Amino acid sequence: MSAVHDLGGRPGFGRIEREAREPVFHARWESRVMGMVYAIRRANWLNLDAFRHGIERMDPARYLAASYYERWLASLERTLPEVGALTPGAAPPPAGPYGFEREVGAPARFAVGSTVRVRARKPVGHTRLPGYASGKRGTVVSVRGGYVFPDTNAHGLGEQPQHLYSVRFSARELWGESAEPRTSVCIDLFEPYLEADPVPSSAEETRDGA
Amino acid sequence: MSAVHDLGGRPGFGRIEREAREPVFHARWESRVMGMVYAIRRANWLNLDAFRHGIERMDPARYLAASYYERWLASLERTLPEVGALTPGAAPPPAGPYGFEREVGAPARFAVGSTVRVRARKPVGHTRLPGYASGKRGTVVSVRGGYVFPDTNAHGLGEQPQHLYSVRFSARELWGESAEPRTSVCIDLFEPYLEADPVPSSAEETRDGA
Amino acid sequence: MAHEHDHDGEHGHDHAHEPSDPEAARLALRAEALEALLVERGIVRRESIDAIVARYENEIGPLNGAKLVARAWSDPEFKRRLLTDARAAIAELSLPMGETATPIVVVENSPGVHNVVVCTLCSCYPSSLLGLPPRWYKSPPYRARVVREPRAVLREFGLELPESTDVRVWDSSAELRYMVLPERPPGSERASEAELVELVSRDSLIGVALAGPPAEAPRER
Amino acid sequence: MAHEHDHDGEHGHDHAHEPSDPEAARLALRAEALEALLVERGIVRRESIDAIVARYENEIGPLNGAKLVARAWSDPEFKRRLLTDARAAIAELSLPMGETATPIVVVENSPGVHNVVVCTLCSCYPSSLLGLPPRWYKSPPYRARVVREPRAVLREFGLELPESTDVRVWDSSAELRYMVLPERPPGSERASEAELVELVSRDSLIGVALAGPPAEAPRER
Repeated sequence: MSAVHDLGGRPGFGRIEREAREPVFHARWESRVMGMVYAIRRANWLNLDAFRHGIERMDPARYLAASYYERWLASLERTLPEVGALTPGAAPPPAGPYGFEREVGAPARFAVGSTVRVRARKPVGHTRLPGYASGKRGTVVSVRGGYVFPDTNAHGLGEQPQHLYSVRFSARELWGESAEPRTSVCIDLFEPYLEADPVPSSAEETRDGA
Repeated sequence: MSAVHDLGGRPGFGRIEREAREPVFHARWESRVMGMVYAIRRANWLNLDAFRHGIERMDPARYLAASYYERWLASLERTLPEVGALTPGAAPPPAGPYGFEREVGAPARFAVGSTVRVRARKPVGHTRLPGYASGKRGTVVSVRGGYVFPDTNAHGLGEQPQHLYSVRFSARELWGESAEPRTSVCIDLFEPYLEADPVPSSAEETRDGA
Repeated sequence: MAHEHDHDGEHGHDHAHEPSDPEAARLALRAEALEALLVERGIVRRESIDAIVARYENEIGPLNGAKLVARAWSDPEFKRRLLTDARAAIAELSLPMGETATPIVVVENSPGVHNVVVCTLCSCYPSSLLGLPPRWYKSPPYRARVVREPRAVLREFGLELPESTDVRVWDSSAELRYMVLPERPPGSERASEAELVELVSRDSLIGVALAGPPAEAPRER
Repeated sequence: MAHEHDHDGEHGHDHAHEPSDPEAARLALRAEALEALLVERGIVRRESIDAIVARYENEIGPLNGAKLVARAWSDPEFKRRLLTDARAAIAELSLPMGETATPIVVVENSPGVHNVVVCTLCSCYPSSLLGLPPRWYKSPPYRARVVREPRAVLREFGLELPESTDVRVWDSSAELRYMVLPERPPGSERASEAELVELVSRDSLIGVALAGPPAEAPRER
């Protein structure tokens, strides 16, 4: 049972509303919020994972009703006090290495072509494992290297870098009988989300997910 | 990935707001909507399952933001035209047997004490299988008799009565490590939602779920 | 028990937020328009709606449940019938009830076992017996949380259960409606059945409170 | 390609709904208050925000992606580099870019293979390269539906794919950002690289449209 922000595959949503000649921002405050987030992150006051977790903790009804930049604003209001940024005289944590790519101590467990099974999504806290992939079997299509692990980094538990994989799932594996034909979804998944699956994908899945 | 109305176990919700000296209705229109729903159902214009499915098809953001009677109103506005009730001169379908209890042709597959496993929730349409029970193992604690099957009745596919069971699940089976101790959930599940599970519940589960 | 519905005794609920809130005004208009259409098409009669509303506002309420519980506490044979065939037992008391298409199931609290009721998929509630449910029962936070963390939810309601107590949540996902038979409070051994009725709050029938004198739960009955 | 951001060329967006909508006014006030506090505490400078906003309003946009695609169509060696090491290939063009902490991955459409990009958990998008994403990309309906029924979603965008085409959805759930390399449109064999740039819309870089003359997709570029 996944939180409301975890939207992939959730039924009940209707038409996708598009806007002709859409401006970059729909109001001046949106541009200020965007600029604040970029500037605060540049000043190392907020890591991306904690910022996202701030969004995910919004009231679920408000989350769905809010515009994108309202979610950003709500997360700033929540997370900046949490990290102590608004305490007079506070200094940001020392800047670590740039970006998200990191060395991982251990070798990668999986290789291109490995069949893997996704573990159950952890029930609490931040994660980048989409609920619709929980328990599903897929095939590694790319080994992406080591990256900061959001599940710990969002909670002040360190970067704990992990190997990242692009894993392809056939639509039939994900959605069963209601799947569209010849369709697959590729998801970027961290090694701790995955376990080896000795059962090779079926012929049907290989065709759909090739 | 379950629809938004399927709320059991969904993380992210906060404090439960209570109201001292709460009135039966919070506005006159709420009482009129309640009365309309009861009167329309009494006139056999709407079956309960189709009415619920009407609620479930609300926009997810609106569903969460709406009050209870707003959901009822939204479902009436959607389902009454669907069943033809607003067509001038239309007559309601003939009244069937009272209530929801029905004879089932086949004997019940499970008995008190049977261990069962819940099948995957069907991805589309109305069902009364809560998402958090999907794939979980539990024990039948009561065989309730035959009942109208909501999964067909909501869609005009007939009552197709099925055996109904109360099935107990340990919190650990449902929620894993984050489960509260000595806690269980009992869910009323129709026979098509269940399959026999040859693996008996573990001692731990029996203790938690007794 | 105190009747909970005596907010003004009259029809018509002009709550402060109704006229001032444009969203509420739109909802009121939609409801009024739909009612007018249904009446015009001969699908419902205003008088039927009036009668249904009046019945649920003034007659059907938690007092029904309190009477059943007080009788069960006073009469072990009645209690046995209530737990095994609630429909028949309820009929014995000739209570003012709504349509009883959905059978009631009564689940019993006992030393070491506490029951609590929810409907996670919509908001099923034994309305025919207990009247319409309170808002919190229908709210997403209650529906989402009580199956996953019932002890934490009960704590929010002021009810701290011993670790040794089994907590049993009933998710009313089909057409059975659950009512809790709370434990008879200590010290009530000599109370009359009429006095016992006063000890049974709506919340104790849902399972988010214990039965007891109203003073113990002043904030929410 | 036509620059998409030329709504007025000036700072300050006084859209009609902003002053009249009380909810929007409250959001504007909250944002203004937070900015004032952050400036007062010395955490950010207004000028830094101004500069970031100006850069994303006026410089960084889908034109970057269009230039990469046109070069890849014109130069097979560049295309090979773009598909195997996008970061290095992008650097060759000296495009106006934002912070590039997240590597770009380019996925190639070919006869029988169509790619489309989404972020179901939030709204990750190759902003450093393509500018800020359109609203629909960040909307719950797109995020919920495109992984489950990509063909139906693409049909809504006016793109009907043959049944024989493999549809590959990329859910950018980590710190990689995906851009689609669309197929070179038939009939463009003799176009110059500058002319090819005009054929590449933002939507074709996300995968909800094919590359082609603007006339083919008048409603939404």
